[in-house]
Parts: sequence; C-alpha cells; structure tokens
Amino acid sequence: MKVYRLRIAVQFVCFILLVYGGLFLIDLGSRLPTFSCAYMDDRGGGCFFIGFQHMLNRPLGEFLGDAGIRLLKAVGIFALWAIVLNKAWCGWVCPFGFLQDMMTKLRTFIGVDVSRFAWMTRTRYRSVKYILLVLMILIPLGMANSVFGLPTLPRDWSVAFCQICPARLILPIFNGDFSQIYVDFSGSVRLILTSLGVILTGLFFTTAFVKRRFLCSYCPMLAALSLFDKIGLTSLKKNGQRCTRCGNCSRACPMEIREIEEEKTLTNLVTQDCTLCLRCVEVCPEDKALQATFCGVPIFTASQEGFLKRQGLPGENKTEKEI
Amino acid sequence: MSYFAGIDIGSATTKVAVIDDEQILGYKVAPTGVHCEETAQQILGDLLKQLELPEDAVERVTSTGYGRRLVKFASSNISEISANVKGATWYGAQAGVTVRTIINIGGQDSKVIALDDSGVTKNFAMNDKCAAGTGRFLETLCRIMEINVTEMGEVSLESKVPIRINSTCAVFAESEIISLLARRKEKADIIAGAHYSIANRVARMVKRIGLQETVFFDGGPALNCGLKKALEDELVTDLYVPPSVPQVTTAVGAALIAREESLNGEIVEAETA
Amino acid sequence: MRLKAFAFFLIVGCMPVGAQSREMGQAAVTGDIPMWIESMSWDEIRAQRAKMKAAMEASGKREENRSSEWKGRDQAGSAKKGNEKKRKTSSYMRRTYYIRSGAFPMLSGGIMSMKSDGMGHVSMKHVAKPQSNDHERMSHGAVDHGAMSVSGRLESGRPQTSMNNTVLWVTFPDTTVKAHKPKQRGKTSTVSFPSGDGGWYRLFAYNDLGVRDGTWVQLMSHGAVFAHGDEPDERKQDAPTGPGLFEGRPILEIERLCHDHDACYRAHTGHRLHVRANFKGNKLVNTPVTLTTGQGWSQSKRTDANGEAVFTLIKEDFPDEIDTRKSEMYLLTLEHVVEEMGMLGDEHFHNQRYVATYPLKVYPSRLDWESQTVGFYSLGGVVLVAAGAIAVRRRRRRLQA
Amino acid sequence: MDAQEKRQRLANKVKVNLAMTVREIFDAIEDEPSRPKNMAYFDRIFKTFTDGGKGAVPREEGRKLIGTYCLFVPEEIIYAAGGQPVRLCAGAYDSTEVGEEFLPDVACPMVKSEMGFSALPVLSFYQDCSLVALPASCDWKTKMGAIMEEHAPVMMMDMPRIKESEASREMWLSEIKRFKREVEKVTGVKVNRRRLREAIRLVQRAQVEFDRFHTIRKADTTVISGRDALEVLNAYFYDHAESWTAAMSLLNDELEERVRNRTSVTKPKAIRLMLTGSPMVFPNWKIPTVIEELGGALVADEFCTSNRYLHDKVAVDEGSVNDMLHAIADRYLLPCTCPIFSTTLDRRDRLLQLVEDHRVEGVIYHTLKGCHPYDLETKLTETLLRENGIPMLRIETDYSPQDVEQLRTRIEAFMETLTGKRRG
Repeated sequence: MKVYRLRIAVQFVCFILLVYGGLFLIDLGSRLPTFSCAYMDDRGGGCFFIGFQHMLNRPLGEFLGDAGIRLLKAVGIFALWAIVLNKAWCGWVCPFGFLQDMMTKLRTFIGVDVSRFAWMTRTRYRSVKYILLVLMILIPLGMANSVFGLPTLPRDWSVAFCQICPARLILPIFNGDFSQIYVDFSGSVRLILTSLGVILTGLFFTTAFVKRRFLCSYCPMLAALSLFDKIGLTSLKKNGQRCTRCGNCSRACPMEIREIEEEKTLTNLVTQDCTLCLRCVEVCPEDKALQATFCGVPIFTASQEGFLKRQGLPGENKTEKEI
Repeated sequence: MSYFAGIDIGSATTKVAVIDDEQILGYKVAPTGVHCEETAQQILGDLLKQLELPEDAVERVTSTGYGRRLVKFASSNISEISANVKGATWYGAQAGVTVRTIINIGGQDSKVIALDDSGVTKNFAMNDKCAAGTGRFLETLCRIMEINVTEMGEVSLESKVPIRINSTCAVFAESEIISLLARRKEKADIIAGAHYSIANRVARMVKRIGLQETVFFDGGPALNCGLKKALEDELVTDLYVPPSVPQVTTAVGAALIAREESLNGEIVEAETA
Repeated sequence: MRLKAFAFFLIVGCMPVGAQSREMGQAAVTGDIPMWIESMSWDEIRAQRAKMKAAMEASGKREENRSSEWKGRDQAGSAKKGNEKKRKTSSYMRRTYYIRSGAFPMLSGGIMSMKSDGMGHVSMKHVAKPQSNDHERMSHGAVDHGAMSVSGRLESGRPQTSMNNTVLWVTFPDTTVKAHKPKQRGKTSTVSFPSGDGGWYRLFAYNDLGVRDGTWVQLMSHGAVFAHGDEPDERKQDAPTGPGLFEGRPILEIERLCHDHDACYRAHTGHRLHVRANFKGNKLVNTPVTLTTGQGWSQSKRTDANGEAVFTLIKEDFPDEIDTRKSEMYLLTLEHVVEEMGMLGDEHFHNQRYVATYPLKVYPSRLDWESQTVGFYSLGGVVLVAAGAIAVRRRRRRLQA
Repeated sequence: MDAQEKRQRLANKVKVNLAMTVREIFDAIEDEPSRPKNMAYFDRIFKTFTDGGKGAVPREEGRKLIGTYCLFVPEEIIYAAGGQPVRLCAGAYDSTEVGEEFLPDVACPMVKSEMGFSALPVLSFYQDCSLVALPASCDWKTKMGAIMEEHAPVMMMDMPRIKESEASREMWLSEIKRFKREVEKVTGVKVNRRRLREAIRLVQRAQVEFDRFHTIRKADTTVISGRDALEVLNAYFYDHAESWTAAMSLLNDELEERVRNRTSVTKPKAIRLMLTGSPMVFPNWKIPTVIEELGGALVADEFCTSNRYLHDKVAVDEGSVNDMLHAIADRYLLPCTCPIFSTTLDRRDRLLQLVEDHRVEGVIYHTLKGCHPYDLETKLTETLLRENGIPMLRIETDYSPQDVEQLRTRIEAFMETLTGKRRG
C-alpha cells in the first residue's frame, strides 16, 4: 500500500473541493480547521480563523450573551472537525499544505537536496506557532477592549493574521485572483502586516526548494489542532519495544519530528508538529512498530514486506524516480 | 689404538655404537628383549665380530637409556639426555652446524633439549608419562592401518588436508582412528593427521623451553619424513636429521662419553704418577 | 516616508477620476425634504458610552458595566428590575440609526467626519435569500450584531419633519417582516430587537407626513445591516401589509442591482452604482434619480425603459493623508408624484408625493491605498534575495565538507 | 632462512591447521541427517578455506576488493562504486597465535585472528583488498588499525559512541562521505544517484530473503540448525549479494517446504535456545555445535555476524545521493545494538523481541575472552532476562577447542534445568 500516492490523490481531491467547491455549490461551512482561504471566491468552505478573529472583536461583556454562545458554537464545530480527523487536516486536506508538498515534488524532481534544521533551532522555533495563535486571539480582543485603560488597537489590526498569512496571497491565485498580492500603504500597521504577508509568500516559494512544509511548522492552525492531539479519533500509535530507533521515520518526516524516533515509552505519537502524513509509517521497516489508527482500529500498519514494497521491491526495472 | 662402546637401551630397541679415537666404527640396532643385559652383551659381541675385533678390544663401555643400570658390564652409565646431547653435538660438528635444540622422539617418550653455544644443556622438557606423541603411538597406528612403519612417511605426504586427531591419549586416539577408518577416510589423511597431532604436542614442548636454530631431530621416528614435515610446519623451521641412522645418536653419544672418560682417566693417572 | 511618497504618487495617479467629478454641475435637491437612515458614527457611540459610564460611576454603580449605555438609559428612564433581567439575558450590541430628515448634505452634524465603526456596514443589497457564497462574501470585515435598536430623533434647527408617524420595518434574515414603532424615551425614541440569525437585516423607514397643502407626503428610506452568525434554515415567505408597504415591499423602492458583489458590499469611488426604481412593484420609467455627494455635488439621471439608472461614484477629494476608513455619505433620492385625488382622514389631497432615499457610504478606491505593483515587485525581490541567500549558504557548506 | 621465507612457512603452518579445522567441521557435518541440501552452496564458500580461500569471493570483471570490519561499513557504497565488499571478521583459532605476536594476550581472539590473517598470506582475500575499512568500534579494533597498517591499506572510520547526539550523527555522516570518496578513489567509479539506488536495492533484495529466513526460524519446527543459520549469514561476508540472494531464495523455498512437512532437525519438544553476545565467525562454531549435539534447538541468535547483520534496512526517502547517503549513515549507526554504544536500550528491546518472536526458553550469553563491551553488558542482560523469566547461561571462552568438553557439561546442565523448568 503506497500511502504517499493515496495521500496525494486525497490531497488533490480536497484541493479541488476546497478551492473550486463553490462552483459546484459545495459549502462545508466557514469553520474548517484548514487553510481554505476565505478570500477565494470559488471556495467550497472557509478557514476558521477569519471568522474567529471577527468573533473575538467584541467587548468582553458581550461574550456573556449571544456573542459568547455564537463563539462557543463556532469553536464547537471547529473542535468537532478537529477531533474527527485530528492532524490529518494538515497532512491530507489542507490546500496550502498540498501546494507545499507539490513544491517538494518539484524540488525532488529537479534533484535539490532537502536541508534540515539543527535540533536546537527546530526546538527553539516550535513555540512560534503558539505565539501566533495567542496573538490572533489577543489582537481582536484588544481592538474591542481597552486593556488596563490602554487605548484600544486601531482598526488596522482587524484580521491581522489573515493579512500576514501567505495562504491569502497564494490560494486566491487559483481562482484567477492575483489582487491579494498587494502592499497596503493606508497606515503603518497595514503597511507592515501586508509586507510581512508578501515576505512570507516569498519565503513560501523559496524555502519550498530547500525544506519540506517549511511554513507548517509555524502555522497557528497546527497549534490550534495540536490542542486535540490526545483526544483525536485519528491517531498515530507506536510500539516502543519493536522500534529499533533506526531513525528512518524522523529523517523522512516533513516536519522533522524527532520524538517519533526517540520515544520508546510513549504510545500516542501525535506530537505538536505532527501532520499525520503517515510518512513515518511508510518508511518504518519494523513489523507493527508504528500504526495509524482510527477510533483505535488500525488503518495502516508498518511492516517489513510493506516497507520493501514501498522501496520498490521486488523489481529490477524501477528507476530512482519511484521513491 | 683403543676402542670405546656406547650402549643405549631404549624401550623399543637397543642401540650399540663402537668408536675408536677418530670416528665411528659401527653400530647395531636390535629390539630390546626381556633380559636387556644379555641382549646388550650379545649385540655388542655381534658388532665386534662384524668389526673383526677381539672381545676385549673395547676399553670402556658406557650405557644409557632406561635400562642403563641393568648393564652390569658397563664401566659407567649416564642419562640419555647428556648422551643425546653429546651425540647430537658431535653429529652437528661433523655437519658443521651448531645444534641449539634437540628433539628426540623415542619409543615411549619424547624430549626437547635446549643447548647453549658451547653445547651445554640449558634446559630440557620431556614427555615420559604418555604414549601419545611417541614412536609407540605411530606403531599402533601402523598396526591399525596395516602398513609398514617405514612407509608411513611417504604415504602421509600424499595427504592434501590432514584429518585432525583430537584425542590426546594414545588409547582414545586409537579408537578415534578406527572410527575414522570406518568412515572411509583416506589413510594418508589420517596418518598425516596423526603426524600433526604428534608434531603439535612436541611443538608445545618446544614452545615451553623456547626454540633456537638449529634444531636437531633424532630418535627412531626421525626416519619418518611425514612426521619431519609436520614438525617443520609446526615449528616453522628446518630440522636437521643426521644422515646416517638417527636413532643411534644417543648410543654414539654414550660411546663418546666413554672415550672422554678414559682420556680424563689417563690424565688423572698422569697426575698421580 | 518614501512609501508615503509612493502612496501619494498613486493617489495622483488616480486623479483623473477626481477631475471628472469636477465637471459635474451642481444640482440642489429638488422638492420636499427627504428622510434617510444613517448609522450613528462610531465616535458618537464611543462618546455616548463614555458619557453613560461617567454618569453611572457618578451614581456609584460600579458593577455591571457590561453595556453601560443601557445602564445610562435606565437611569434616565425608570430602572425596572424586569428590564434589567431581560437585558442581562441577551447582551445587546447597540447600534443607533438616525432617521434624519432635512437638507442633504447637512452642513453640520457628524456626517462629514463620519467613520465606519467596523461592526458592519449599512448598505443595501437586494437579496431576499442570500446564497451561501454571497453570505460569506458579505462577511468581509463585518462582525455579528447582538441586536439592533433604531432611534429616530428630531433634528432641530431644520424645517421640522414630524417623526410621530415613523415606522421602521425590519426584514429579518428569515424574511419575517416586523414593524417597529419607535418608543419615545427622553429625547430619542428607540426600537430594539434581538438578532439571533445571521444574514441581512433590511431596514425600511417609512414616515407619513400626512397632507401638506394638498399634497400627501410620504417619506421613506432604505438601509440594511448584515449580521454574522448562522443563517436561519427555513424562511417564512410572508407578505406583510402595513404603512409604507405594498404587497410586503416598499411602495417606492430604490433597488440596487449588484453586478460586482464587492462593490455592492463596500462602495468605492470609481465603482458603478446601478439602481432600479420600483413603485408598487412596477418599474418607474423616465424618472429623475439624484445622487448627491457629501459635499453637495449632485447628479441627476432619468431612469431608462427598465426603470434603471447607472451612476459612477465620483471621487471626492480626500485629504493627502490617506485614510481608508474615511468614507462619505452619498445619498440617492427618488421622487415620485402621483396625480390623484383622495382623502386622508378628513383631509383632501390632490396628489401624492413619495420621496425615497438610498443612503450610501462611499470609500476611496482601493487603488488609492493598495498597490499590487509594489506587491509583485517586493514578492519577486524577496524570492530573489532568499534564493540567493540559500544558494550562498549551501555553497559554503559544500565547500566545508 | 630470511624473514620472507619465514613468513611463508608460518603461513603454511596456519594454512595446514586451518585446513584441518575446516575439514574437521565439514566431515562432522557430512554425517548429519536431514540437513537442507541447499546448504551445499554455502558450504562451498567455506570449504575453499582449505586452500587459501581461493574462489571464496567472486572476482568477476576484476572488481576491486574492499575489506570491511564490523557491520558499520556500508556495503551499498562499495557495490555502487563497483567494488566487492568482503567482511574480514575472523574466527579461526589457528591464526590467533600469529596475532599474538602483534597484540597483547588479553586481546580478544577475534582481533588476534584477524591480525594473523592480514599479516600472513593464508587466505588470499585478506591480501587482495585494495582498501580495508576499519571502524574504530571497540578499543581493540581502534588500535588494530594502527598495527595493521603495514600489512593492509587501512582506512580508519571514526565511530561515535553516543547515538542520541546530533554531533555524533553528523560526524558519522561525514565519515560515510569520506568513505565514499576513498572507495571512489580506489575503484575509479563515481557513485552517482542511479548506481547508489541500484546498490541499495541489491542489498535490500538480499534483505528480503533474510527476512524470509528470519520468519522461517520463528516457526515451531526447527527446520534449520542454528549453526547452519550462522553459516548462511557468515557466507554473506564473502559472497556477492546477488548470488547470495539467489542461493538464499532456494534455501528458503526448501525450508518453507520443510516447515509445511514439519521436518525438523531436532527432536520434537527440544529446548528452544538463543545465542547472543560476542560474535561467532566460522570456524568458531563450537558452542552451536555443542548445543545441537546435546539436542537443543538453536532457534535464534543476536550476533552482529548473523542476525543483526542484514536486519536493518536503508529507507530511501527522496532519492538524491545525499539523501541516500544520509539514509545509509543512519541505517548503519542508529539501530545497531553493538554494546560499544552508550545506550543499552536498543539491544535490550531487540533481545526481548527475539525471545518473544522465537519463543525462546533460555539464552546463552557468549563472551569472548577480552571482548569487554559484551562482557560489560552481561549483568544488565542477565537481570533483564531474569525479570522476564528467561534463564541465562554466561559462557566466557575463546577460539581454542580445548574447553569444548567442559562447555558441553555446562550447557548440558543448563538445558537440564530448562527441562526441569518446563515440567513445572
């Protein structure tokens, strides 16, 4: 079972669904825990964050009433999505992630080597996504409420995250809308935010040729989803005794997660950065050492012969392109 | 002109050698009987007859070997070690090599003797407890194989890959060899294997006292070229085997000692006079 | 600073539109005083809140500063426990709509300096049942409204227009239509209703001025506000009847036709404004529709055979300092006179005059403050720089190895 | 006689003794009943030891020989560079005493034996190596390189001792790259993407067969003796991966047939034993031989010369040369359970896994005299196994055949206790 092919197929379908779904009158609501950007005209469902930021832009008092209820409702829907698919949203659904994977395909096709972070760097920057998430919650609140008597944030801060989010610039392009690639001069805040967006977009195009899923490691959506890691129905299990710590998994992991290799005791391996792409399970040569489960039912298990099959065996006339 | 005789009474054979002031006149080898003194007497007699010498021509007789004390008529007796050394060094001198190590494999014992440059015994190792690694072992082997002792060497040289004989005891080795024969193994391989197992044991003795060139190999089995080769392999050196019958070296040595004694005796007399 | 300069250059780049605006002749609002719905400016709301808060603190009530303006009003009015309860249960986002009448533009008052409050936009859109996509699209930059309260107030210092007969029709997202008679409370009279569902709340103010020297004058204005949230699943198609309505729809209606949704959602200068005039369900042909800008420039057009008229939202001159939130109030006015005798109560009239207005908030064109050119250039720049950096780094590492 | 001749004669001595040892072993094997007939292929390789190991290592199209020690040297790279790897780890008693001339007596016999072979022209492929890659795994190996230099073109490879650290991994990766460059220099063939990929696949094919073999050994019926299992994998030292794979698949077919027919090489209900500890290399087979002579079933082993040799796999991820090198580096370093590494975790789990998979009843822990790394892990292993209810017998020995009898007694006693344990 060559999961990476299945995955690409699923990702492609989801991409079409989310980016062009609107054309087929598909609407999965606007609470999706994935970067299906709300700035796309023909999208089949909207990213949760934009609505989330708007909803938070209220005087605190109002959260005790309808506004609060509505917020809870929205978060509830989000949580429901998140619990069912868990991180698979990132690894299998997210259109932006799909684009990055495609860039990686292109890179490997050209034959550019992937480069990895030093361990310290990797761990140091892990917190970025959480910081972004917290900011995304605080900024709208700061717009509608004055904290410690400070003046409220100017309106330029509205949907601040969307302004820096590279998905806003890139995804609408697939709807033929390039207008999102702009710099806003109307105020210093807007100027900075939109320029950040442009810079990140530039990084998206360049880093794709040296790293896998570079931006995902800083994605607040990943952070938000990682709150449901342990209760998610889809999950990644590990049998420490069967693991030889051969390091194949952590090397193949697009997110450069080391726990999956180092852990011998922990069973649930959906770590904060995991996107459930199941690459690790694919490259695991030990029987039943790694296992992807849904509601506890194994759906994909590592095995020796499976590994060798995926490595293109048995077979003489295969080229290295296969892997 | 005075004559001297050396008698070496070994477990298997008795050797007698007669020399005069210069060289060896003759020697004789015969199996040791039950009454070794008579045998010795008789052999000596026969030898003198051969040499057309009168019965009493022999001035001094020195006996050596296991039965040396049983020879009443001997004027002196001496340990086979010294006798062996004496003989070996003499033969060495003849061939112009300085013997530093002597390997003597006898009928039921085997010894390794280390000499210094002046031919004086430094150290020696001896296996007289066990028949394995002695001529007797080879003889039993021949008996089982039904071949002649003298053929052994040539036969063994044909072997490509010898069969290792693990049993260190002659008796067990015997049964082992029989089983090997039963399994239709090449005789040559078996014999060669036996040679190597003997060589191995001897080599271990050599190692104990330390090997020095040149190595002098004598005793009956020295006639066996297969054993010689095995030893040379194990010791990683050439062996010097005296050209003439190598088992009499000890007897010759004894004779030489007899001569020396007589010379010394004369000197003594001269002094007293 | 340089960027500012660039921005200014861009503005200059857009000047032709401005120039065009100059060419338009000035035309006064003809006939009787119009009435229009207008959202209270955010500044005003803030000010009001502050005032209320101050008042409350003065009275020593520190707790429950949840929605101070209610507090304040209760002090003004009679603070009933019941009222308190009711209001606690559903926290209200107070939005105030003036139903103004008088000469447009008013040369005083908060119009010119009006700032949108970012809590949604007053705009009209003729979608009884917005499609999900539209719904989403409308949501840009908007935020839920707990509820709405509409207050009319009498403008002093202007030719008096009685607000006694004013009715505010609110069409809820589920298309139920409710009439609200403004309740008199102190100087202002307010109507409030919870807005649970998401979607468009269309306001239609109707004011029957009665017969004035033989003319039955009826003023009406349209407005709408979008509320976020989940749309109602079932819709009640009822055609209510009542003052100002004809078969559930305004008697005289300025219907805005939306081709470009974004423009409909947020009007920028340079956009086209496409309207249709309806009277009692039929299109009004060859009737003058007047667009008046906040600075008094106006342009009249007659509706064509389909009763439609197209305006180009001309550019007003904004200050050099570009402020995208600076918007102006434009007003569409439509008058219709029906030569028809009749009785209203005991008064005779020989013709009926309908004045409908369509207030419109116009923002400067995006082009004035967004630059895609710069966007693309800087994107390219970033890509090049980053790529170069990476290449250099790799090379160095390879040399090390 | 001059030194050269002396060397030659010494070599002859070792040759003869080695020949005798080999012959002894295979004479004994010949009389074994119910031995898989496909073992003949592997026997051939070892029988060549009787005359200087000629033809043990295939040398067609003049492949350059690259000698390797331990299991840290990536054969993929050698194959990719068109070389023929030959693993030089030795187990012959007959060459140890030669090695003693170079090394202290306390040195482990394996190192001595290797030293002897590389110092003397006994087995041809020790002399024919164009490059000898020697990882500085244990202390003996580390110093052996320096001592060996005059006899062989040695390339030392630095071994990290702590797998968990990033620095060691990078260091090891750079060592692998250095090795690649060295091999390329020797063979004159550049290791490119396609060749490397093919080489990896070549080894992986061998691993497919190894996995089959390993799975077969998990069966209830012991269809192949533990000694033969050692032999099979030992043959991979010298053989070309491709021909080995071919022979292996034949053997596997036969073995699977045997599993179906339940033709066992042991008596039914034989005690299932596992060997672990210091590596065993041909002809040092005394312990497995003794075990099986005593009717024990040797169902598994955990040796770097046998089970661990082919188990771990290279996972090609993106398929660029660097990526593959990285994968190779990881494969040879990280999963290795050699006790030279600081961690005992991996070996521990591996042992438990084997015990579980092969339903092992007792473990025999083999330590070579002077093999300190394995000696150091003895206590840990013993406690670990005791906690899991598996008795363990520790045997310290060397290559000399003298102590066979006393080993026999000890192992017999051990197996008797196991039978007792089985009864209850």
